[in-house]
Amino acid sequence: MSQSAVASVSHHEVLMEPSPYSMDKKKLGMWVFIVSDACTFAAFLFAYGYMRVGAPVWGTPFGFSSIANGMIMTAVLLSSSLSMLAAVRASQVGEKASSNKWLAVTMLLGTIFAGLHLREWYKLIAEGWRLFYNPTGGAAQFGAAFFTVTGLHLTHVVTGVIALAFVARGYKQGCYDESHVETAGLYWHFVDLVWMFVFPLMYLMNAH
Amino acid sequence: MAGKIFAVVVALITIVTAYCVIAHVWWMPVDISVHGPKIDHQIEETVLVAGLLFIAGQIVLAAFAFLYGGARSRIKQIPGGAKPLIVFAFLLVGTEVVALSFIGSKAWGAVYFEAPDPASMHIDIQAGQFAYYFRYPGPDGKFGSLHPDLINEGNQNYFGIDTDHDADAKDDIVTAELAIPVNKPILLTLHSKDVGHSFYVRELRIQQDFVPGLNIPIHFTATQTGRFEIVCTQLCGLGHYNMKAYLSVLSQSDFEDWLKKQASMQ
Amino acid sequence: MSSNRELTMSSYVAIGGGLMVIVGIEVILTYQHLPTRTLLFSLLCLACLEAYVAIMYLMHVKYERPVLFWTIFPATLFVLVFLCYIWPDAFRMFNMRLLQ
Amino acid sequence: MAATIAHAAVHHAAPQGFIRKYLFSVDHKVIGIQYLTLSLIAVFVGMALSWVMRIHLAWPDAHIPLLGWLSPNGAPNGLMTPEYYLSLMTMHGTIMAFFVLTAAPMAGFGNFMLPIQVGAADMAFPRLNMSSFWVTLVGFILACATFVIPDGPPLSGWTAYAPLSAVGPVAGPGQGWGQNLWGLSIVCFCIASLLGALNFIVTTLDLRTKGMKLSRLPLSTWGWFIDAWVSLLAFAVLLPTCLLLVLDRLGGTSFFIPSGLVINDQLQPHAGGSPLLFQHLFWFFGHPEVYIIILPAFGIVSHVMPTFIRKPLVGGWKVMTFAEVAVGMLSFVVWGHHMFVSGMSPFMAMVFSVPTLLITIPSVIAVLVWVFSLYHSNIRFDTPLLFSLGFVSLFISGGIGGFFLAQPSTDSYLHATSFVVGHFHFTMGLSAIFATFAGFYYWYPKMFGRVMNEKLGKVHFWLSFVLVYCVFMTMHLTGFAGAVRRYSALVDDFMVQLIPANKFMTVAALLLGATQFIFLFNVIWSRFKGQKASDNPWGATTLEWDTTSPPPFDNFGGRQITVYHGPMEYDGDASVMQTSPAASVAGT
Repeated sequence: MSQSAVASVSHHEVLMEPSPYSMDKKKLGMWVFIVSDACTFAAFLFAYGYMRVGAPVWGTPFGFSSIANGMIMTAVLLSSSLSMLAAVRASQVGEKASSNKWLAVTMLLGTIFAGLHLREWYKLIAEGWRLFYNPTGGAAQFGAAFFTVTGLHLTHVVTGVIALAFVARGYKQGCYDESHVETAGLYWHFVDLVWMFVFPLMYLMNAH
Repeated sequence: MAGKIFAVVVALITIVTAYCVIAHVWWMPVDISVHGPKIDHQIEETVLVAGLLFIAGQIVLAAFAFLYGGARSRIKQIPGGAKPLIVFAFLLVGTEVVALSFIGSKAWGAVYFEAPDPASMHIDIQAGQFAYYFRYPGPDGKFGSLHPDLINEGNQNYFGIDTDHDADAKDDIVTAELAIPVNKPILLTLHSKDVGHSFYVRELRIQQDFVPGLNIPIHFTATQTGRFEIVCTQLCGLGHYNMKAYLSVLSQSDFEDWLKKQASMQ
Repeated sequence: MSSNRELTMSSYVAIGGGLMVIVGIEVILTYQHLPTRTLLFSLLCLACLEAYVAIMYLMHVKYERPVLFWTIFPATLFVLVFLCYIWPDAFRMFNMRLLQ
Repeated sequence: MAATIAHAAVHHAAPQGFIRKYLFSVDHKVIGIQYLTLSLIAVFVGMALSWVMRIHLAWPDAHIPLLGWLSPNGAPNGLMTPEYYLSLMTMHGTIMAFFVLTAAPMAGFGNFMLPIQVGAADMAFPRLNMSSFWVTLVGFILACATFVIPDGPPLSGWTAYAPLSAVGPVAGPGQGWGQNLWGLSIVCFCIASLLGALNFIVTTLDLRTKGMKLSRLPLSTWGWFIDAWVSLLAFAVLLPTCLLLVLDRLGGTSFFIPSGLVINDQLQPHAGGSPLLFQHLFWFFGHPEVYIIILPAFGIVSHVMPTFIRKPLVGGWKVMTFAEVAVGMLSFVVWGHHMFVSGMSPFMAMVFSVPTLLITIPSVIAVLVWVFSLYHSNIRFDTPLLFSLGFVSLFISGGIGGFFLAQPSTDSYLHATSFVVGHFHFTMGLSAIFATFAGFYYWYPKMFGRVMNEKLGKVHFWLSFVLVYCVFMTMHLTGFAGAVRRYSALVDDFMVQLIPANKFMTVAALLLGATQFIFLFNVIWSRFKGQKASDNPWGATTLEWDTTSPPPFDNFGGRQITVYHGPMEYDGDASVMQTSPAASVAGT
């Protein structure tokens, strides 16, 4: 690991204890962030579960079209994870051009995901769903839970796309290196990972 | 010098505190409930256990500050190092806490784990900013159902009962004071119309929050007649400090007269 | 740091495909009209499986030092497990609600 | 594994110009001082609020000067209204718990000292570090803004229980924008704390200089490191809680608001939420929070003590660190003891009660370590040590109250009485404050190159120590009589009898507050007139004392720092620097 750490060395070098994870600080920082962000998502999902358990009637509003849309979104996000991997691997063997190409693909897929997601939202809002209103007569909590949880996830996706754009630019200009790409990749995979819980809990559990 | 002063100050604080607790300078009022003695016993138990730890801790601290302050004593670790301390903590404190939690669970169970006596008298409490209202089922022994949309302080419909269409509600007796017969099991149902409140009667050794949206049952039996304060202990807004009602524990006959009087005033 | 030479890109694509298959299974399960509890349980199990694969391979924890796994995993699990203490009150809310 | 060459966290040469140097500085030392300054301002604000509240409790119809000017509606010509009392109480709790007790020992001293103590040139992410401070400041400004908006600060307490905090203006004065600003302020604080915790963890793990094995970290660093983990997980849950609360208020959702609430005869347009959910989520953070506050105090005291008793703590670094880890982990399992009477399932009360009692075991171990380390030591009673001993005494007294509040049966009588107020002021309030004072007197020479005045320091300690007991031990005792907390006036028959006790507490509290001005004066005066400090005025052994006072921009002037010993190499007058190759004297 020392090699890559040296790669990010600035003009000033001193001897230090090795990292217990043999991992540079950016990457470790991202892992620590992921731990806390996972807890944040967990708290949202627990609140949703609590609402649902406590509700006398809940109602399952999603028809197959929504589920299908959800599956497409899942596919898009998963493939974006794969393209992210490709970008990281390319950067690690020093193929800057292809790495940037894959980063672009990842951002594109991320944007498509966000687009599909917003389309879903507009559909629901058009049907009369609100944070505080359930047109199908079930618990009003559904709208609240759905828009909050998916909204938080959507925010993460959009932030991720923007972050990737910055990393890609910095990487192209040479002020960032492959370790930045890898760190960004970690975040992106985490967003994907969260979706693997959001999709079954928010969509499938509400399919009629 | 400073060490000696510190020792004296700590010792004084310890003694004064211990005195105030032992002499009951401020203490619990006499208990009037059946389950209360268990709780009092638990509190005394804890005073003993915790008190000993408190005195021991402060005195040893004071003693060491007294002995080794300024004095150029030869540096030594305590014999055996940290092991005896850890063993002490685990064994002594461990036993204490386990003992406390087992005995304590009995006292707690006496209040919450035992099903209410089937012959209990049912009373409904509605808490709101900043008053309690009490509802007795009346002759038919049935409570009318609640309709929050009907709640109206103006025409004194504090519970939102529908006296026009609801037969059960017609004879419900709503009062501003909680009167109960002595030595009779009571089952209270707590519900709040707006925010969180609490039902605290020191003499009953009962404190229970009202949770908006939920029916919270509590049951007890009062063993002494008298008039006691019910106060709110859950922050409920600007009138919190002044939210109170009275609990009158009456003899059976007095209670029946009181209830008749209330019924006539409906 | 340990780069992920251990797996070829094609095997990653395979993993991605595998995850997609699991999602497919989830959807199929959804339409088997299982009791809600059974459905929830099976969906969560599958989701955890997905998460495990994603963490181990996509985020290639498998090729990091084990100590990383043993730092982040217990920490997160810790919170998730103890948050479960809220469920008894969720059911209590269901049974004791003021307005039925 | 051999020490590896990695880059020290010097990202750029020392900045020039006032703004980069002192205002938007990325230097952890400046940021630490900024945090301490913020807390110092906050603590005096919070203290002023407590003064006003105490005066109102003892003399309900007193006209308090300036108060009428501060809030014409809340306190018409100085005569306080009940709602304004609650508003001040809320802000006292919020400011003290978050912006003083969480900020000062952890973010303040931690920022300044942790990188130096591990031999790093800066935090792992200096820009992130700077942003944490500025986000905290925004949070503080939002909190203070509630004083100037028309309907004043919220009155729902620092715990902001729903639905009182969630239903909006109809619930009472301050429940409109006051509560919104409060929520946003806490959201800011959460984000800042999460970023800070992340920074602390990575710095401790990845930026240790050669030879600084985990077993050689100073105990203060251990305290901050463990604390960072607890904050990381706890604030991660408070953040969504506050977001959901704000959504309930502004977005019309009903996470915490049940059906059929009627306030002022208006049926509320909410349905299906649960107040208990809020309490669970809040206390899931709230209980770890009190340990987030006390763990750095553990660390600071364990760091300061050996220097002045001239011997290592009993059990070295292992026992104390074990105690801190155990406390940190258990703190996540016990939150239900705040909810014994809240309508939570009574069976859960038992589930929460046992770990709450068990947490006394590691706490007792820590206390025993501090106390028995004094055995056959050479105690030097400088002010930092006095405050450390004060901390131990207060922590013992406070911990004892825990026995009563940890058991549902006894708590059901003492819950929401002044016993609780006394208890948490001892444990998390004043213990942490005393440890912070210890840290101030101990590290001030390092931070500003001048020693604080010893005489004033001693006066400050003796008065504070005695008066603290007068105020808060009395609260414990009146709690036994069932004195209900959060009352703006004592009107119940049994409360009226406690007015004399309250007058006593008020007088003591006012004096206690006045004493703190000695400290404030000492801090400011010593900054300019204090006696010049040597690099190592206390004869301590850790890295911060192995550099100039105050340290240069990159902490060690680019020297290669190599660590050979643990942090507690004391044996009477003999001591060995962590960086000195000389033989160990304490055999740690």
